[in-house]
Amino acid sequence: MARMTMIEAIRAAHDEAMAADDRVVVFGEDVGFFGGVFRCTQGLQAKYGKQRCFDAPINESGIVGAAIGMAAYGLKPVIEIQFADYVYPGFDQIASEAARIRYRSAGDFTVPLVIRMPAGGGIFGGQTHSQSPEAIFTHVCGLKTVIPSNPRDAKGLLLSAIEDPDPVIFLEPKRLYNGPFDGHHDRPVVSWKNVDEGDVPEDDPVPLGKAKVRREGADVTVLAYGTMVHVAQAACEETGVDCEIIDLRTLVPVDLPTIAESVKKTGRCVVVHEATRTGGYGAELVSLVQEACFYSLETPIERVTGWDTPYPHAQEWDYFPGPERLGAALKRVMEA
Amino acid sequence: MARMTMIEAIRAAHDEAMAADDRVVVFGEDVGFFGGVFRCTQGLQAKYGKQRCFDAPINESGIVGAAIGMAAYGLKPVIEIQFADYVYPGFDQIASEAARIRYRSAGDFTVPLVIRMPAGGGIFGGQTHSQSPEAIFTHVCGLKTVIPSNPRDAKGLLLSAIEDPDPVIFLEPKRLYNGPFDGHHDRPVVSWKNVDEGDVPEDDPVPLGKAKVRREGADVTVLAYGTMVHVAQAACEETGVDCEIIDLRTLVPVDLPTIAESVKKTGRCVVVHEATRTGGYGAELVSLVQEACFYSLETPIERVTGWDTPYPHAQEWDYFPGPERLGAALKRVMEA
Amino acid sequence: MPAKPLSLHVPEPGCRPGDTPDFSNFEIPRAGEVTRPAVDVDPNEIRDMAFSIVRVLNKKGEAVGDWAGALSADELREGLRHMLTLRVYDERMLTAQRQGKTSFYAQHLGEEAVSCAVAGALAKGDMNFPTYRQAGLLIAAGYPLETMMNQIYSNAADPLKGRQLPICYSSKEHGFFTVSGNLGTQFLQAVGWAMGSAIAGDTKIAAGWIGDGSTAESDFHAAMVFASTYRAPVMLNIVNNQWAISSFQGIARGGVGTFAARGHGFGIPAIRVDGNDYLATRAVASWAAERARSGHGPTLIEYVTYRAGAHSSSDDPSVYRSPEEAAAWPLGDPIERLKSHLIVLDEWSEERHEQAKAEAMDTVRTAQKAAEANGTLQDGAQPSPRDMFDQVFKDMPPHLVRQRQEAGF
Amino acid sequence: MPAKPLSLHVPEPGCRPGDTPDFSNFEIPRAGEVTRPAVDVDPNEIRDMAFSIVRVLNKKGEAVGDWAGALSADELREGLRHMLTLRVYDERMLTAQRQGKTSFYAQHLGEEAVSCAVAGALAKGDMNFPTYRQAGLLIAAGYPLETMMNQIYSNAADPLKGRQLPICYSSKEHGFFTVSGNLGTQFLQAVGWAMGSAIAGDTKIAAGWIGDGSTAESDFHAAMVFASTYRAPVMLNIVNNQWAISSFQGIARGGVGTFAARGHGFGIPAIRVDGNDYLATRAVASWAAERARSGHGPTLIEYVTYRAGAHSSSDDPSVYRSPEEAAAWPLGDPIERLKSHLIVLDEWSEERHEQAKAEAMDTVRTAQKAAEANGTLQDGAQPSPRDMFDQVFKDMPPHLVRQRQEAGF
Ligand SMILES: Cc1ncc(C[n+]2csc(CCOP(=O)(O)OP(=O)(O)O)c2C)c(N)n1
Ligand SMILES: Cc1ncc(C[n+]2csc(CCOP(=O)(O)OP(=O)(O)O)c2C)c(N)n1
Ligand SMILES: [Mg+2]
Ligand SMILES: [Mg+2]
Repeated sequence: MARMTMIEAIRAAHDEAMAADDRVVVFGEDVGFFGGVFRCTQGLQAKYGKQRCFDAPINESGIVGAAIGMAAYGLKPVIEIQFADYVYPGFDQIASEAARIRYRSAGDFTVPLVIRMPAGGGIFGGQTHSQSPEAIFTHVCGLKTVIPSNPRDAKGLLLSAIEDPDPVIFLEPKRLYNGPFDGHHDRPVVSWKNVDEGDVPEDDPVPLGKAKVRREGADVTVLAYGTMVHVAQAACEETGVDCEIIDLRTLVPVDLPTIAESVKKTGRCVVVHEATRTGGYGAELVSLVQEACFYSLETPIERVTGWDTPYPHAQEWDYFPGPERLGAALKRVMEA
Repeated sequence: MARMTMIEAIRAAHDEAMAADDRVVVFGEDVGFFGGVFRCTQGLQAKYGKQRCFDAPINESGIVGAAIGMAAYGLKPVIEIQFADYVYPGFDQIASEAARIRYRSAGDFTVPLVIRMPAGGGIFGGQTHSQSPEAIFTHVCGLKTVIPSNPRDAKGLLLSAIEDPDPVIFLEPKRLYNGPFDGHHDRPVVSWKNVDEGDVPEDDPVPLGKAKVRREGADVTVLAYGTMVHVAQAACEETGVDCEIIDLRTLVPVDLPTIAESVKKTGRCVVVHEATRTGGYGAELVSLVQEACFYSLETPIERVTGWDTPYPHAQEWDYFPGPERLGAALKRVMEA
Repeated sequence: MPAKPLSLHVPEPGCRPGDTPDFSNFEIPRAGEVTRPAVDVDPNEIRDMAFSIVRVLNKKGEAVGDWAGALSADELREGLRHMLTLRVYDERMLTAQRQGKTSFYAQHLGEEAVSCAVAGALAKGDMNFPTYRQAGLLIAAGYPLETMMNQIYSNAADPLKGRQLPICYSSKEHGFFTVSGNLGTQFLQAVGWAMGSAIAGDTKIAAGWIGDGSTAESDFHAAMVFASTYRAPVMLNIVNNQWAISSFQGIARGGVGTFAARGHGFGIPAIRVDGNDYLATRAVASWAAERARSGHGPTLIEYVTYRAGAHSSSDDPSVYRSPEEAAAWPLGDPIERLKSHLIVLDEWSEERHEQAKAEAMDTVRTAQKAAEANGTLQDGAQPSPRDMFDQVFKDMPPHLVRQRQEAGF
Repeated sequence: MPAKPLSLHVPEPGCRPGDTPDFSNFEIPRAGEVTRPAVDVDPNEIRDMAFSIVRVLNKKGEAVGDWAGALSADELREGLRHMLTLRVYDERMLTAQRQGKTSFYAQHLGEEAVSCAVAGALAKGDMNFPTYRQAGLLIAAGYPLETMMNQIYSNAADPLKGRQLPICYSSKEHGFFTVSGNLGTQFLQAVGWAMGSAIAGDTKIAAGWIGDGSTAESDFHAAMVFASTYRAPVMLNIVNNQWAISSFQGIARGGVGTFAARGHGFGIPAIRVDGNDYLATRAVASWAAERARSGHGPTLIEYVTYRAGAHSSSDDPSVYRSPEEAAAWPLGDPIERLKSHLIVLDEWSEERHEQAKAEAMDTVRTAQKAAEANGTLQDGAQPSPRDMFDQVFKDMPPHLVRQRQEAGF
């Protein structure tokens, strides 16, 4: 068991997968010699050669489309989109092609492919380095969407994503790359190296489709993923509301039994995400919960989210749904 | 007042707008000499010249991106994407650019732009001529999303969309182009020319953001748009459930007061759309309704939608959420 | 001095309904004029080939020049039979569509040589990434006609389980990647597949396919960038049939240059070839295949041909182009040209041709009967609606199981 | 004989950390060698220009050849001052970023001539669609430095209300379209803007901007297709500074050809020019502007230069390239070269240069002081959080009003 940052954990997952299976190839903008702008692929080219880890031209459709071809050939590409904000040029290849090739060819061709991308804000990246576009993927049938909240899950989920026979969108909360972050941006930065959560066991895949109850509680169920898991923990501690915090980990297919069981117990639910509210993945969660737990609900399900504006630069902390905003919602549902 | 098909109504809206304002220009694949594969722009090139209505190269990003440039210059482009299924290559220009230029430039540049596209199934178009991608637009702040259900609204909403100072996504339910369609595909086709609903008044813009109560009722509120409005009417008649049917017409900004007032009255709500369920616009509607009307709801809000699979060719009618499926849901909520 | 007002240039085809077709500006070199370079030629040395047209068959039906001579009479007769079969297949399927037996069809009329001939340049295991207009690849690869028709009819025996629009075939075994419907996407995937083969140290190559109009799509560019950067073993085929639905090729091409010339900015060798000349088409494709297989990387090929029929069963070209244009097309009909050549060689005759046509008709009819016994889109046996929920993923996730239950299947 | 296994070609730069930079393969024509064609030249006649480099300033600092002679000494001195100002501005802003006064910065070191010189070729009312590395356009157009800095600091006086990442300026009045951050998108929008001007019968032209690495983006292709089809009055500027973050230009370019050569497939005239030569750069841009304004359509220009600094404040180039490479770059430093030229002309001196540098420093410092009085990202006055909800749409829709209330602003 080693203590790692999320970057190191992601690197380790690549390394294990590449060592175990020749078919795993890694490419993307700046991922080769340099090892990626966040250094998640550092050392892979030196270790596995230029044929298995290389730089790509700056064309996100090209990166996804080429990877689809390689996957159809029989390889297992793991590609990096430099920022999730830049995935849109590749969206057609993802939604129209990767997601539908197994179905439309009735299994004649398949696309085992992992598309990694750093997502989320909190680094003063402005509107083009902060987005959380998970909802445009979760709406596309044929895609799995995964987002870890800590190094251990990052490694375990990435290994499972690479194993998976179908395309997986793998969102990495970039604000968590180096340490946990609960939204208190004015407090000192903590490294994963200094917290127990930074412990990453070897060879321990985390299955896709399984949520994790991060904290058991009786009052209200908080559905969170990525950075928001830490925000939820802070809000819970600070308000004293006895939250049951569920880290979804996989958004599609979502672990509905775990969610429903919790909400049936607590009778209250708050959904939190960083993406804009309207049409966000939170809407799907609200729908699922009210479908599955209607008669257990004591108060309306609340959504605490980014606002329906582009992610602003200077007003980053007014936009970010931090522990205060979540805390207020927790109190509202408890008092409702 | 003339009786028109939806195609004629869309054509008439273009014609009126182009006659009234030199800045209105129309382009897209095959829209020039030919007048579009659905003939919605027929006659415009002959009447207004090649500089104001012309064919575009087959590049959806190019069409949107060029239109953004024109709009920033000071024109009012109205562009056609041949099928909504083919809008994805243009998604980056729509989501990253058109939707954010006013905001990021603080009003220095603006993008008055209408992006029209035929959407929805029911014509045996298979997975690439049947999609309803509204949810990927409604999640993007800075876009308005509109979808008419009849010729009158098609003309009136399109005129308002062209007037609008911001980018508008205009989805046209292609199965409604020539006549109303309630999902009974085995019954004879009806033309708009043969129904009163085909009446289209002159110069009668329909405001964006205003829903229309198509049928008043006491039992259950049905939230629908596009083709599903007609399906809802059929289901209502066939089940005898006293539905209040709301035709949303504009999805963003949505007319929440009209929705909330209705649900508070009926205490029940069914949401219906043709797109895949997970993360569909229906999820947003469910969330809004349960947020606004939680204490009035007597039963869980139901979603009746396309399945979470690509739109199949042969199984079109098993996929399409027709009056039977909706009717069953209506009965379920009444009996719950 | 105030500057002159600008105006927008909007290209127009030479001929609209009512006009007389005029191809006198279309430069066609004599057969044999363009010579065959070595496969390891420096792309810069053959820049001219992007502006000329490789041709083998002359007006008299003789095969001339150094691209000629590669094929035996048996091979030529086989090629002719493939084209005849494809033409009959198209006729029957178009009729079936009009009879309501299926929803949609798109034919190959006038451009049968392209897919039939290129198929011959590829080896077992190579992979095509075709558009909806390369059924000749399947016919030449021996994919059963009945299976093709099962797909067209979306019937109970359709290998794609009724999911796909007619003509969007898929057969890995026959080197035919599942057709998308989205233009351009697969041109790029072909490059990725070829990169995959190179990474794996394999010997297989890929062939990407795209129409003239679709070269405007962005994935065309992505394909060129990736193919040139990584020298992918891929043949990049542009089928320039002059039209993209109602848009003539000038809308995609700009005023100057050729589609083939797009290769030059990437250092990719580019060749234009007479796409109605079976021999030239096959020879050029074989050259490109050899290049790719020997590690010299991609070749861009523009097949100059003409879409003699409607775009698809949903299209009526008389609205936007002259009905006389097809007959005026200067490169003739690919079947007639190969037939004449075989007759010149004394390897064929009018009688044998009639007989071959009858045989093709017979084969297609027999297949059609068998296929219709499996059902058509509206009649007879159908794919199961239960199948609709399968293969979205390898293993059905819980939400799809729930939806299938909800659907009652 | 079994075929040889394929392998993937992955291009590599000539020099990595530890290697000795070697530009001996980089062909540089003598100054004056490439001649100036008429603006209505047939693009086919100047194909060579895409493989050569237009240069005016020779080693001795003389301006030679027929691209020379267009600018007065005053104009040259003004150009020099713009470049000096930009360089000082960059230094100060980088330092400010390191001091935590803002989040991000990207400098122009080594490529100041490109944006400063091209600005001079444009007229009031023309529109640039710049990337994040063309602040010279604003400086040369007289946009106040203080306002630029207000944007960098996201302070209370930021015209963009703190919404944008630093360096993503916007000023319609100064012909500077709002910078996106997404690569390539705006190259295409420039073409659309130019089409708009042509449709309106206006006389204004547009200038699109893109980096070498970003030419790989698909919107580059879309821009070329639309520009060529409609002969849009647009100047298409590729700034080839040899690097795209850690990726050398060969990753975007493939092995052969030049970025300029991409124009040939579209019939667009293409010129490469020494981007570190203020005179050559300005002359070529003026040629392209004149072409566009006279209705001859687009020109593709590749400015050959070198990114002497880090990609941005977030980047450390020593990890992926030799720190000696910048000094070995054979086209020199644009400021030094223009300075030498002015001295050769007897219109400048070392003393005046030092004085001009001091003046530039003074101007920038004064502006900075004023800007910092309006606040910085972390200190002092800030844009209002209430502003965050404005201008998503022209009129705020009800759901945003609700959200603003919920936010408590
Ligand atoms: C992305 C996308 N945009 C638009 C279409 C609609 N469409 C189908 S075929 C076609 C014309 C294609 O022309 P071309 O590439 O020349 O091929 P051809 O039909 O002539 O073989 C168009 C615009 C599509 N299928 N996909
Ligand atoms: C669509 C998109 N993909 C990726 C990025 C991340 N990115 C920012 S700058 C850059 C390199 C650009 O290089 P180049 O075009 O050569 O311009 P330069 O920085 O050298 O001026 C990359 C990959 C982006 N901003 N947008
Ligand atoms: Mg065509
Ligand atoms: Mg660069």
